[in-house]
Amino acid sequence: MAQQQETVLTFRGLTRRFGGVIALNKFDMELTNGQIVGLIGPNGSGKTTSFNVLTGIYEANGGSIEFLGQDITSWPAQKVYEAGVARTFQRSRLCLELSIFDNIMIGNHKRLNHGLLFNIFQRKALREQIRENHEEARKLLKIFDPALADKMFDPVGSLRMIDRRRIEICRALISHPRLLLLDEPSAGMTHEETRELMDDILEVREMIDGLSIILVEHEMGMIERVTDKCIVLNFGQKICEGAYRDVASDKLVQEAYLGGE
Amino acid sequence: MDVGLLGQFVVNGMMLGMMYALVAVGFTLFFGVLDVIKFSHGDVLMVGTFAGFSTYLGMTAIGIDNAFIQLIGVLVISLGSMAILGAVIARYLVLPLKSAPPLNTLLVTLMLGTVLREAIRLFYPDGSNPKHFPALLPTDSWSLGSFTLRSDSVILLIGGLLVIVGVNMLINRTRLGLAIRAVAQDEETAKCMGINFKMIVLLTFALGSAVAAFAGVMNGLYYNEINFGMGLLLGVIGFSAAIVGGLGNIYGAILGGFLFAGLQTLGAVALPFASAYKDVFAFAVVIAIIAWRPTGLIAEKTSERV
Amino acid sequence: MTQSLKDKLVIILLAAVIAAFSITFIAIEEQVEIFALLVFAAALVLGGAKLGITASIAQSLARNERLMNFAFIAATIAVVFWFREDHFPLLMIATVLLYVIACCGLNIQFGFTGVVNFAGAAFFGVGCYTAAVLGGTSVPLLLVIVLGGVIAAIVGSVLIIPVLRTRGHYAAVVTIAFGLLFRTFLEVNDTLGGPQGLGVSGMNLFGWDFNNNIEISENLEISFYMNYVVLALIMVILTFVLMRRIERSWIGLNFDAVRLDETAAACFGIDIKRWKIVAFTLGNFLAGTAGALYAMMLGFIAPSNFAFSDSLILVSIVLLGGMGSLWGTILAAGLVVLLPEKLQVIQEYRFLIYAVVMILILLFRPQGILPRGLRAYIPGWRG
Amino acid sequence: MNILRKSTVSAIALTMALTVGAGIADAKDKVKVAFIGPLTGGVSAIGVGGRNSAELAVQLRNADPDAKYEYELVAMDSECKPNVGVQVATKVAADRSIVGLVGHYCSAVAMGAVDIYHKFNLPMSVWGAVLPDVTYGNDYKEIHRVNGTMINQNDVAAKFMAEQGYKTWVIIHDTTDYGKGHNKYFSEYLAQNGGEVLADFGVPADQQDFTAELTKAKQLNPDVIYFGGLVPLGVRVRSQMEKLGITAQFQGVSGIKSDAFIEGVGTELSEGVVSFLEGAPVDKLPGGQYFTEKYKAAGFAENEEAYGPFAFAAMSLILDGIEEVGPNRKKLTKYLGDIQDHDSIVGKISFDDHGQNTVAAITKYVVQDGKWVVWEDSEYATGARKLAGK
Repeated sequence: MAQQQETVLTFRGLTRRFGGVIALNKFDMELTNGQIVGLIGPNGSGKTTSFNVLTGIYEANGGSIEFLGQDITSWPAQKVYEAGVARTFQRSRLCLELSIFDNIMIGNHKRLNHGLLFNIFQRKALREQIRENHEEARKLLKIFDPALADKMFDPVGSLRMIDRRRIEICRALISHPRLLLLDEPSAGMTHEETRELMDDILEVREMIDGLSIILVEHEMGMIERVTDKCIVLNFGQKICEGAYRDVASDKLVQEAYLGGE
Repeated sequence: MDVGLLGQFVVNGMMLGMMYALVAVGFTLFFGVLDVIKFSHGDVLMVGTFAGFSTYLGMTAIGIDNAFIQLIGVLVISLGSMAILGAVIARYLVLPLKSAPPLNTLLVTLMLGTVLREAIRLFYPDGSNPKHFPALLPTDSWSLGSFTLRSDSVILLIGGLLVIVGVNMLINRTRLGLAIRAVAQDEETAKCMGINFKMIVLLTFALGSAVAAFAGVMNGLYYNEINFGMGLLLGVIGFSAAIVGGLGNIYGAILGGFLFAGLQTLGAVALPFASAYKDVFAFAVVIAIIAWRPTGLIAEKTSERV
Repeated sequence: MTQSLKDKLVIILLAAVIAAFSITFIAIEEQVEIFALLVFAAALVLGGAKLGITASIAQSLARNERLMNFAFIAATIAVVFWFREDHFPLLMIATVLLYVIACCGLNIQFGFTGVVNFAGAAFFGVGCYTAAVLGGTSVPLLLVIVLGGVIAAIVGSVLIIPVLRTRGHYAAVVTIAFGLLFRTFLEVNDTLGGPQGLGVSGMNLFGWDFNNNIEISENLEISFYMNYVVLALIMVILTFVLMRRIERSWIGLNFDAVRLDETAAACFGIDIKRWKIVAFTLGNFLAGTAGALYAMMLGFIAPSNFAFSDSLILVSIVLLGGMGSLWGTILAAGLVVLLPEKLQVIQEYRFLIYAVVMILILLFRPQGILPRGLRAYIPGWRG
Repeated sequence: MNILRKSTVSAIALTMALTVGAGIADAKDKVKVAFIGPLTGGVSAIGVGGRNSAELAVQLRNADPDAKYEYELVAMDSECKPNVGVQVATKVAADRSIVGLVGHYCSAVAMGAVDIYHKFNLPMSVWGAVLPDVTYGNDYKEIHRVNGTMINQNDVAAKFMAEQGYKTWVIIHDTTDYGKGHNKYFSEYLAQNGGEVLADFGVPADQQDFTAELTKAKQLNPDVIYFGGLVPLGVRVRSQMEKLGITAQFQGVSGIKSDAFIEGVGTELSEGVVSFLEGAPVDKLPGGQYFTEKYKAAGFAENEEAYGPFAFAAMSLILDGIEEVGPNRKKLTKYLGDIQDHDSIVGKISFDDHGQNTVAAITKYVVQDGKWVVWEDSEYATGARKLAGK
């Protein structure tokens, strides 16, 4: 790709403690435009914590986060999303009682008009907006599974695990974010399903200009296949960084995994 | 204000706080194992008191008039029957609603409270009028200036303290307590470890209800008066106390109970407005405390997984 | 017969059955008849559900929402017209309608947004007291109704900070404490009539006195409560339109997202605080407006009307109907307001029976009588 | 079960009444009369007692072969809540087949309901509410009251207690209209009689613990603790006085003049408690003894309580009126308006221009050996026993 190597995200010495436990210890990281970075490490090594600190769910105890040239350290979750960061969750956090369309529209928040007067009195314009967004959500969903696109008003609770994952990813992608955080998208799915899902994500990436992805994953086949770069965390500390091949052969990493599991 | 008077207020407040704390402990236990609020708790207390009262009448009728034996009988029957009632409520009203929204459990138990209250009012002989609960404890009193201390108050305070300490030991030192804590921590894991989840829930409800019955008998012995409506306000205050202290934490419940009693006493005697405003004052402070510490004074440990 | 014609017939028939049922239920007084009617209705509903008739009716309704709305309004008007000369049934109907409005307010709060409110009666009461205080002044009474809502919302703003900071049971205690505080304060403080209460002047619209019977002819004199029923019905329709529009818009979606998962909602830019404030304020506003008209209709209010138990009645209506379900709210309001009244024949036993009935319904139908369906942004449109 | 049993009892009673009636004259016209009171909730004991007493009046009248009509009682529960009260008042008033009503123990409910009776021209008599405004706050000719107001009661009470030589008072009252009204009128009359109120404490009607208020009261060391409220609260206050070693005289109001009070505090603590109740002492009037006997014989599960006789008297008065002028609301209103020196079990009834019974005598009671005794007949009056602090 002929894009310039613009830096999208930088962590500098990012630290987060829970009581006496240091979940994230002086974590440095850099991510450039369009890059896919794999974040790996044993359970409890700080992968999800780094997502939570980045998206404003937890506050950082030290260090800084820079996103597209802005210092977003300690921004509230809403502002981080507005800036262009979208994510999925380790345990699916869809609203099971709501329809597929509703769930995807939750992710589309920043592109919808939330004015009280608009919503209550300008019904015609609102309907227009609903139709437009419905069409867009449909298109997006079609990439993942054409069958799902015809079930837009079915409750999410009635769907299989893989479909729920797909919808969660659609929810994150609908707002055209610059950075997508995927927290163990393969959890609870078969190899085949995982492969399929990842292909779909890569396809979508082509459509969204300069989308970077951080992927937390245990499934090493997936990491190897899609990432440009890998970062290994252990006890909240970065122990290794580089291409998957190099990382996988690193002594420290092997120890961490053997020791950790 | 002279020291004797101050002492009197302190003793009164402690007595009141002890009763609130005992009720709050029940709320906190139920919340711990099942994340539910059982609002009929205050009315279970009332039924327990009436059970104790009936026991007393029965024992008097068959000629047992030794106060000590009567007291033991009252306590055994009252605590025992309420433990059973508590388990039955858990089994048939609370557990079936486990997957329903928490508000449902709250409302169902509130309605159950109404049923218990109305049942006593209608079916207990002359139940709509207050009853004279006998003084089964020695009533010697010591006076020092404006300070009067009665031996029954002292015994009740110690008794209440022992029950709270006992419950605390039970939760922290025994196998049953370990199981209760395990269930409170994580139901799924507890099940995997071979803990009979349902049995633990039933036992916890039995325990909490028995503590409430004790508070009820204590209430009767202290005020010498019981009535069908006595549980309603005690329930609400006990619930507020458990919340202010921090749900799921026995020390929080105790703190909340004594705090509420302290606020009421303070509102009635020490503040520059009419004493009738004391509840307005107490509840306003409760709201302020919750605004300040949204998960209670002794904060719940949040372990939400994101 | 075409599908659409069949649908239309089904709806009209259903509305007619509901109207007939309501009239019978309101009119009968005998203990045996009341129980027989309730058992009959329950059997009908359960039997219908077993045979799949209920589901097919529901589909017919969903396909023709506009017709359904008009049919139900027509059914209500039919019931009201039936009782045109009877004061008591009209009073009860108006009471049900006003409770529906207040419960719609609660529905916005915890049905949609998950902000629990156990002080519904207190906010309803603020509306009542507004009407009592402003009723005698030169403020137009229609404006007083709106002001009742506004002042309820303003009073509610005192609670916003604790409500925003807390969740679940902690938020419940905030509102319970406020409800108790509100009532005690009114009793202790004599400025607003104290425990003896206050008289409230009746509604008067451009010289039309609501408290006079309407004499149509020699032998037809319509009850003065008809005035209140009509105004309350208009208010219910307005509330309904508002609720529907909220539900079927991005606002409704935001509310749901806040209720179902605050963390996820925050991660997608939804301003939790803003929507909780909007929901809490709007809900209290609705409760306040309902209270203002209620006070004018009853002509007298006292603090004991706004006790904790009255707040619980409002909460139980919302739960019984099904959280967030508008038609459910109407049905449940009818049941909860009329049933204890109908049980007057068993006098001192009625609350016992009432509580048992409530427990049974909640045990066997925890999702409510008419659970809320999925959001259909545009009726009949599925993309 | 109990419901069934109860309805069977009343059904049998009704059948008996019917057969007795039918034996004399065939098919009397049916006339409906109504009763409203609090049948559920905290003060339901008094409400149910009143309901039973009114029912007794109807039963006795139906058993009377000379009665021109056959009466049916419609009883309603007001829950002691004004909004529910207005509802049931509308129900009763709008039902044209109901000719007269005996209603209301709770003053706030009565205040809300009187407008409706006036609007629908329903003649009624209050049987228990004591707030003066119920009759004096309006000019409605439909509204009457057989019992006295709290004004009369406190007038007598203040004079009497001052005469006993008491000087200082602490007042504890509930914050309902009942308690607050008593506080107001008693304080007024006490000032006229030279007594001094050291402090007054308002408490919610469902409060359990009074030790804070009482400890403060103890410090002030009054001669008398005046209690303005109903039985449940009164029992608690009296019991807790003992806990704190307060030896002051306990003075109550009509709301505690009930056997339930004595039962609640026990014989020992109730000894010497004084209270004041409107009306001549029931058991001293010939009619009163008749009432007590009949009430026992009717086999009601609950006691008639302090205001039962008033409910009975009010209902009897309304039935007398219907017998005299026929089942017509307007005529009955006029009949009631003219009532002077009408015999009843609570003494002679005479209504003033506001429908208030003017000769409502106040009787002073004191508890002696676990029984309410009219003061003049007690050992306290003779000096054989002494009130506290005397």
